[in-house]
Amino acid sequence: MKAIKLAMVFAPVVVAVGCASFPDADETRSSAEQMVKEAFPGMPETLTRRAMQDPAQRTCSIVGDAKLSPEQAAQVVQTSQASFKYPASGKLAGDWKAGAKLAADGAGLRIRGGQVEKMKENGGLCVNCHALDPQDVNVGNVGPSLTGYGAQRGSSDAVVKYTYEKIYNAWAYFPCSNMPRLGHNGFLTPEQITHVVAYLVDPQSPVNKK
Amino acid sequence: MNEFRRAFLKLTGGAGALVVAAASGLLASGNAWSAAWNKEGFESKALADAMKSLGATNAVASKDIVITAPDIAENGAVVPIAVTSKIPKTESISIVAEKNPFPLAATFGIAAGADSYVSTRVKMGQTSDVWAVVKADGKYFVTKKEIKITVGGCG
Amino acid sequence: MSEPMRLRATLQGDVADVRILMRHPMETGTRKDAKGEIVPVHFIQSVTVNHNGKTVLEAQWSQAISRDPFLGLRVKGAKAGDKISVTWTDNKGDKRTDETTVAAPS
Amino acid sequence: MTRSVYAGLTAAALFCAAVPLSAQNSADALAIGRQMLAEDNPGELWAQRGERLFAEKRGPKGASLERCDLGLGPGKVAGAFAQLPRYFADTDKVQDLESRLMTCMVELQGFKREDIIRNRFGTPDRDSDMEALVSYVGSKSNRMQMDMPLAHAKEREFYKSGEYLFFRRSGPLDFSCATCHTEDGKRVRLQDLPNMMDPKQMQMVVSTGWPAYRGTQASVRTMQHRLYDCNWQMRQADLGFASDTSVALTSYLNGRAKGGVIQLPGVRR
Repeated sequence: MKAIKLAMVFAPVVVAVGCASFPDADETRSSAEQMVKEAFPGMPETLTRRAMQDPAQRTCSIVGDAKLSPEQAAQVVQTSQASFKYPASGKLAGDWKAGAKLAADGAGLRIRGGQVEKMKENGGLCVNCHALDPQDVNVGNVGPSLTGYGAQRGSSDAVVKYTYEKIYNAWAYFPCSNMPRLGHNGFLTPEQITHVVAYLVDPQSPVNKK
Repeated sequence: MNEFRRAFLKLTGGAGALVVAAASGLLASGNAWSAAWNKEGFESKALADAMKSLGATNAVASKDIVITAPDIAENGAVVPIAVTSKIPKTESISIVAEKNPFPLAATFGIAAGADSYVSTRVKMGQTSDVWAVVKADGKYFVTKKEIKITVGGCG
Repeated sequence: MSEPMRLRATLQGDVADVRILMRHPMETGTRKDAKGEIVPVHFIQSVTVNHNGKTVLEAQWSQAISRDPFLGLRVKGAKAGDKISVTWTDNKGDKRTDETTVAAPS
Repeated sequence: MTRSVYAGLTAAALFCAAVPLSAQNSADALAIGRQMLAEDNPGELWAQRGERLFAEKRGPKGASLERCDLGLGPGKVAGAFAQLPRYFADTDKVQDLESRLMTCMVELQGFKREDIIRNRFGTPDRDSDMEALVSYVGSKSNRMQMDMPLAHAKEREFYKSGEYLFFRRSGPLDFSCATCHTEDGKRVRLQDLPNMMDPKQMQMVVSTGWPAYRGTQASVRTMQHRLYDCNWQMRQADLGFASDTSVALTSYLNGRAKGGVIQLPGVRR
């Protein structure tokens, strides 16, 4: 039923195009990549290079209904696993209170008027996409709810290590998932990640309170 | 005497305060609505002072006042609030946002030619109770509604 | 010179539904401009609505009313073609009056 | 005295019929407010000003925009928005509404391109003529259907490039447009995210979406601003105003919104 409805709605586009052909994938890529190069006039290269893709981003840019092949997925997992870095202390679960703040805030690294905005304290802004503290209703749902994360999984070394690595580079476990590679991309430091880990697993954290 | 009024008078120490209400503020100056801006009220920093400036210190809770507004406002800079009074002889409607730096936001003097209904938009710095204060036939009535203010979007 | 108000007055039975949008910054006196200087408090203090020349509503506002303010009201005993005029006055003494006629329901 | 007033008011509140605070159901809790704002949209004030600016003789050349060709012929405003972006032979470019208005303001009125770009987004201290003009032109397609042309090869190139860019991931958050806009029922915090794979939702975004009065910014914003802002949230450098990237993305969105009934300006948080 849904498929039929979609087909009907799409039909006018197809008719309007008629026999005229669209550029193929290679032509489109080359045209669009040229557009990206010219998208930020007057901006220094130190900033525009953020728009340049690394190999994993390129693989994970799946247009339309195309699918990630098993080989591509394996490749992304492999390079992502090789990216892990751990804090000097070796301790992967830090202070949950610091983690709570990191999960709720973070407007850093944004660019306006050709420069990185005066550093608002950086954070993970986890609540934009995940439910965490059950008392907080102002949360997004792009990612799954993490309420009760530690209460369900415990806080064993294995859980802590997985959680740390998942935040550091999610693609090592879920290739091309929506989750940003927060550690790998330098968005959060290894120490900041340990605090977010604690916020998720610590039994005292509001995440694990009813 | 309804139960709201009884409860109210008990808590506020009886009808004595009505005298204060009648004596204070331009709204108590009979039916002709004076154009003088209620400086004292608009510069009040506390709910109680704002109420006092309206003469509404001894106001009675009423179900005949309806506040139409969202439970959650996505943007504190533009919070739509409409107030309908079903109380006969409504003379004025005031809107008071309790936790605003200056709680009294607006007073609408309703002349005979208008329905006792107003709609406007108010800035609210934080989640707060919003009070609608109605003066009708020389008496004061109130109701309130909590409006939650959220931080939205990508933060 | 201020932007004209946007006025709508539509008949519903014998009541005119009046909706008024005004262009005004409604500055609270706490905002800083691009140079970091405080923008002085600047807001509409009073709005008067007349129906065929007779005042039906008189509003007093604080700076807590939102930027580009809205006022909605209902005027009783109205007919198509009746005049609705609205005047606002702000704390700097600036004034603006605009007028519309009550429209029959479409 | 003060204390008794407080006590009295609080007591009154307790006795009042309780206000239901069903914060769990956020869509309902927000809905009344959204509807009340939409019914009386301050964006109408921008459209009104834009209409005046369009007809006024302005700029170093002292000309109005009444000879501006927005795609349907000089001075024809009605229906123009419904068929943008499109290819323009005089500039040999695919242009969206903002880009095309800028061409007219430069060519007909003699305004400087860099000044228009500097004033592209209004601030509380300074109105943007562009935002007013876009509001006016957009509103002159109201009740018509989106019908962006794909007849010219460049129009098809922009549409396909826009699709590619929509799915292209980059930056320190690994985001693309698709990250947030390809599933139903998603939100960033309490803000609904339209699923742009669903033509109905796409139609809503384009035909009743932008230009829109943004309550949080106390100004009308246009699609160029929406794209700039998303790009900023994604931690990218300032997206060029009327850049090919922004026009290509708009081509993809508007092309997919075909058939959407236009009602502009919109109103948004």
